[in-house]
Amino acid sequence: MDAIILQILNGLDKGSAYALIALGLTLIFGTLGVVNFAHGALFMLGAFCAVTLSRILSLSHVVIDESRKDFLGNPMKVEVPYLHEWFGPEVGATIIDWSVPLSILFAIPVMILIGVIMERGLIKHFYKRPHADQILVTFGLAIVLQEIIKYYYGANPIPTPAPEAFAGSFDFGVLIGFDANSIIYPYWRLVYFGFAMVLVAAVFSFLQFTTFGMVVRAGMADRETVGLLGINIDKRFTIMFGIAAAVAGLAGVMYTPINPPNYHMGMDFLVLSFVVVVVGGMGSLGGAVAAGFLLGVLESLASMGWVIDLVPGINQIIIYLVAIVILLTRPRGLMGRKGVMEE
Amino acid sequence: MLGLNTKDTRLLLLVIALTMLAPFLLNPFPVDSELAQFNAGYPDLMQRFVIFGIFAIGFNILFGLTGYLSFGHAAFLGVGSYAAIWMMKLLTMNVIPAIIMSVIFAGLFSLLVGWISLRRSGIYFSILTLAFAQMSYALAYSVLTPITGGETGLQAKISDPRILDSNAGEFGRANLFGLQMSENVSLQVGGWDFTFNAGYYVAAFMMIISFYIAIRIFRSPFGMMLRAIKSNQQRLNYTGLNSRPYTLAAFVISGMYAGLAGGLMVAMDTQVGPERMFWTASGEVVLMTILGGAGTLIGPVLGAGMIKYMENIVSKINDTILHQWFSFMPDGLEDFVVTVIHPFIGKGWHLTLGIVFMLVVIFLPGGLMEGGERIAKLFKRKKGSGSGGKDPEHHPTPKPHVA
Amino acid sequence: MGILEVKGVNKRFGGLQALGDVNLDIAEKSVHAIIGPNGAGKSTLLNVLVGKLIPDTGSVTFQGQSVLGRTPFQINQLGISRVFQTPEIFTDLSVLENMLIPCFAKRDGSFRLHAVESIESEKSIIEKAEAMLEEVNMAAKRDMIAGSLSRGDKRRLEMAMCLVQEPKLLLLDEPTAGMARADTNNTIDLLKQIHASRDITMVIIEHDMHVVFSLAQRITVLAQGTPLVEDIPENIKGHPKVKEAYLGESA
Amino acid sequence: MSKFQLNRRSLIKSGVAVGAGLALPTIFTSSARAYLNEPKGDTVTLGFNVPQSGPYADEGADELRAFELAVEHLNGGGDGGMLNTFSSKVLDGTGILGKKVGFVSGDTQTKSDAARASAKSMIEKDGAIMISGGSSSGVAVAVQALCQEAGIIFMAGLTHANDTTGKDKKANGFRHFFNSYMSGAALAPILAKEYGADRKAYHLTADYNWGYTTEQAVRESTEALGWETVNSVLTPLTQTDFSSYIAPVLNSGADVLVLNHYGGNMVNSLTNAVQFGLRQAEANGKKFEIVVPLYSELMARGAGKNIAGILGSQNWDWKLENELGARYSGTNAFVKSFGEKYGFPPSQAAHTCYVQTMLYADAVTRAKSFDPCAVVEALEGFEFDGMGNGPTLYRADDHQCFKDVVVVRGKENPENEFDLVEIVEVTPVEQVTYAPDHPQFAGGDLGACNSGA
Repeated sequence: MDAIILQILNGLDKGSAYALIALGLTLIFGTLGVVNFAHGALFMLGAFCAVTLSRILSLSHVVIDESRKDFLGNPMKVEVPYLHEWFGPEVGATIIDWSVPLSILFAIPVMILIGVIMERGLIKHFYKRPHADQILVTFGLAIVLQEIIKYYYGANPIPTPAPEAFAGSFDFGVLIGFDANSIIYPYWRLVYFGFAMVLVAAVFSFLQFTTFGMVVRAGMADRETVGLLGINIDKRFTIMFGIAAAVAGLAGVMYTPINPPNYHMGMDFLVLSFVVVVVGGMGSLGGAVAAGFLLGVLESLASMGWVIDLVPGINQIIIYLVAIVILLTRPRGLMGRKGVMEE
Repeated sequence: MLGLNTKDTRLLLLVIALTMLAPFLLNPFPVDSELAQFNAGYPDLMQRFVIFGIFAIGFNILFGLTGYLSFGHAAFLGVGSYAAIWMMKLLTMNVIPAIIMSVIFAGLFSLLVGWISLRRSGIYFSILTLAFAQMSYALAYSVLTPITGGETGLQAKISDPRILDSNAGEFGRANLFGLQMSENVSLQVGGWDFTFNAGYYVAAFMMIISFYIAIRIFRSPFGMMLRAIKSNQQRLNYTGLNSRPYTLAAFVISGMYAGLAGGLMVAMDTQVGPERMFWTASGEVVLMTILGGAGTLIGPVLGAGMIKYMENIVSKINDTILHQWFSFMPDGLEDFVVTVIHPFIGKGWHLTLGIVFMLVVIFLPGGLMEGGERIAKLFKRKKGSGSGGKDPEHHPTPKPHVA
Repeated sequence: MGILEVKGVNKRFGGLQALGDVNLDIAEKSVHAIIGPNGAGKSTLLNVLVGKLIPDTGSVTFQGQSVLGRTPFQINQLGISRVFQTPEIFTDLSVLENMLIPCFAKRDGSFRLHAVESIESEKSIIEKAEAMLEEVNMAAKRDMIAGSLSRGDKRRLEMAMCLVQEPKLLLLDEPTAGMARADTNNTIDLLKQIHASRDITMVIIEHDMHVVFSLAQRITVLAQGTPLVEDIPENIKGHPKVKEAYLGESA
Repeated sequence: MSKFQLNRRSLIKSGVAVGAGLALPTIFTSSARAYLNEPKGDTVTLGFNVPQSGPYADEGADELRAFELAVEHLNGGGDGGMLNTFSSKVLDGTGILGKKVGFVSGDTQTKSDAARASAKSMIEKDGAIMISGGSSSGVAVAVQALCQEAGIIFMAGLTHANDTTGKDKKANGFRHFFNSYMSGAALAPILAKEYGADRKAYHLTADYNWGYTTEQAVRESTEALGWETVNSVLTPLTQTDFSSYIAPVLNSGADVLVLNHYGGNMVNSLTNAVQFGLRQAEANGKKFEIVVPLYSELMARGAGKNIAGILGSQNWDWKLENELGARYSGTNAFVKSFGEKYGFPPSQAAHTCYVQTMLYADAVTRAKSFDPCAVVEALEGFEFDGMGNGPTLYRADDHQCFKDVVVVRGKENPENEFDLVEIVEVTPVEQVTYAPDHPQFAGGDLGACNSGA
């Protein structure tokens, strides 16, 4: 029992990453009708916003320390971050330590800007083109974006730890009456889960309760009609793309302490996020979130030792198997609307 | 000729000429010249051109005609490859049984996958095919290791049973009735060096047959039905036609093409690894087809050639070679030029590929074929005959009164 | 006993009664119109007739055979063709190819893998298609891409595609929707001519009373999913129940 | 269409017909040579096939740096590096057999197909006489088989699976890097010493060949010393988040976690394990420990602070000679030339690639021929020293190098990103040597050398 609760917890956490990426992807699908293969790259760019901010905060100048030698026997060059000089080593170190949460503030404007530039500069011209062309151009863009990151940051993962305060884990099992050590959970993953919930709620309430959101939802349902009402839907869609980019980016920022980011992490998530969106049902925001959590939980449950012993390899294929079963039993995924991306 | 109209016959003859003369056409630069780096006329790459050409031609029969975008075709290529290598391990190093079995197995597997996946359309279909391919990949990499060799894949080995010719596989060389696929004849003329490879011509022969069959399918009533499915499936159903068997037939045919490509890959190079089935490999054939021009006959082959060229030629240019090229420049300028080009070559070949994708799709919405047509039109206009009219590749017009 | 019989058909969508106890008997070789205000259930009824929807209760028989549970292509093979509200044609194919497909379908049934034969060798089929194009005055446009035709031409092409299969029953879903008056009159003439020249039954679903009264021999008025009246056109005009149904809608 | 069917004579004829008008054409067939790609001019071309895209691109870049350095040293440039310490003295900085060394590079993409395509283009187009490099066993096995078929020498780069010199060994292929068995054999005694003989291990294993062999090697070696294996779970290669595999570990009764992961898998699983508090945890009254059988500097860099205190094994480390003395001579010479050229110390991947190139050049020089079969003969059973690993043997039975194995631990407070590990101990070569017919290596056959003639 405790093992299953533990895996459900794990699954919810994994699912929150899936749900966040899928949410942005389905927003773009739903509002713009664009198959965006560059969405994984947006997630990756978000993660590298965190890396960049942590680099900026640790900008240093070099002090030659004659008393120590480097590996070639030359005097050691010691790097002292400017922040340490300006605010004293302790405050400076704390600021650097908190670089990931601080990156949220940095990433929001950057990602919205990237999203808007992408939409205005490129995607806009592809609304009326076939999906095949959209795939080719966004895939090309994804490659270009990740190669640029690779050029500047290398291919190796870059450790970007969470603040000291969130390091380690706590014993969740004891709280609900299980033995010690049976259900432990890292603090940062809880933060991530909570953050995802807040972000999902924010996007939903934005769409639900603002006039802007209402217009966009109407536009998702019937673009031409809204256009006929004299509302400038294009401009709103541009902003929507910016928001979708920001959601993906924030998912990336907060993900960096969980796994060190590297330049191809976007591609790793791309296929999965498409599966999540489609299983959830095209054009359904709620479906994307639900499918994200569902697949996350099932993936976690399938990775339990006795399950693998029972069905070897099940942990390798569970997500795809579930996707097939759901799509065969529910033609448009969990909550898909008719006619979206079916042609 | 062969039941084709004049235009198609001309196209087929052109393809035959291009493939037969490829060792010359792809080696335009003398071996010692600075530009020899751009020569693509060596056996392995020529084989890859035609093999991926076959793969793309087959994929185009499904995607270009019916509009069903499969994201799992690499699985059929992989299954074909595994079938072929097992034939070589168990039966003979002769490529014929291997190729036949690869087509059969890929056909059966695509029948299964297609039968299930074609219950849905649009992106739901794409994700179903993707799911099947990813499952094949994951299982081949891990739990199916006894059959697939796992990560390290399968190779022909001396210790294999090989019932028909137990002593033939010393180095795992595939052959066609004794003619080894790796057999080369090279011709040196002046500074040029042309290599004629037995395997390449076997693969090229298969591609010409594949291409010919593809033309026949495009021009047949069946091909017309497939285009009708892409155009308006609802009307087709209300016309008394069941679209499912047509799409399934197209799916299986294209799966068999993929299997043939997989079998030929093993025939040319006797080894298989599971990453041949990874989703990026499926994505690659999608990109090849779109890049070349989906729905056109020869476009996918061009797209395949383009991507394979970038992968194999651009990735091998390194800074040392750049410095050689630009050594005629003053030092500072040379370094500057090399620095500017550096991100796009060698390990940066992906960047170049991404940029090419974007440029092609932005400026040539119909893929490389559209580029070709625009050039052709430019020449026509110069000659004074203005109206080009519609695109004959997309919309072949039957000529009923041609006897 | 008519060619198409609808008996006691009910269809609910959740809480909405879309069709309630519909009974219809359509006489062979007649032109039968179904009219009614928006939301009266006309489209639902049509979708039941072509197999797209299965009713909750009731039966639909065509020449004594039940159509329920059959797919659209099977119903087509029984001899029922459908013209859509917006012309459904193969927009990427040429006009001639649009005609060839129903010809092949008529000859070969729902599926035949003729993958290596060439279209050109099917002379009889091509002749049949060309003859039909001739009949609807579109022979000159045979090589045009269907998507580039005018709306009227698209409609004519669609009807030709239906007629070339020699259906026994032609279902027309608002064939003149969105047309200018002149086009509407042309279409009326075309339909009259078609009906006069072959053994065909027509069921027309229509908004436009001008069209209905020009063509129909019998009219059924549908309101809130139930047939209100069924009678000859003369009696429908000024029928109090009909007025009420239409006025009720506008009120 | 039958006229297009190939037969060699008609090809030659048509070739002649085309060429006749231009110049005097020369025609060669594959059988008309002493061996494949015999260097004819005054240069000899080596092919360096390394991952330049994909997750191992940085490792590939480091390998390529080492190759470039090796070529420079062979041609007499730089300070000569290990040429000065190498026990064999036949190389004199005038290239190989008087021919200047040139090289071509390619991208393996860490995919067998791409690696073979790249290697083939080097062989067929650039006339490479030897292929080296690579960063995974799948690629190594695939390229090794290719070189065997073609008749080229393959000097493996970083490949650790037993199969490379086990069931997939080939006469034309040579591995300097150590392997899974050696990792297990080297680690086990030190694990027992550091953590005690009464330990319960939990294995997380990457679900592919290298993972299987590594798990088997570590398991057998540790169980022989009294450890118990509580559980072993296979993880998909494409897994990025290992939380669901890590979470149950603490409650499983185990007190040691062995991560049979490499590259991105290892970085992520280790990061996750530390996140779940395994480093602070206690189990069975003992401090919980994590072990990573195969360490690499780049992985350590990716995992950051998380590797502190974690034991693993390496083929070589740049601090060896400084810390353990002259037995490992060559190390400092290499680190000095590499560090001066590139500004940071070399990785073990760079080291093995550099050494492989040197060993090949030396073998050719001793054999006085580029003929692959002569080179194979010169390398088989070759004993050497001064290449940074102490006395080393290239065993004739399986073409595997036998040398000391370095056991390392992640540093608690690294000074910079190149100084992430400390050397714990070196397990002497005798303890990691195994019989050629050891069950973990069963099923292979070197076959005969192939010169492509």
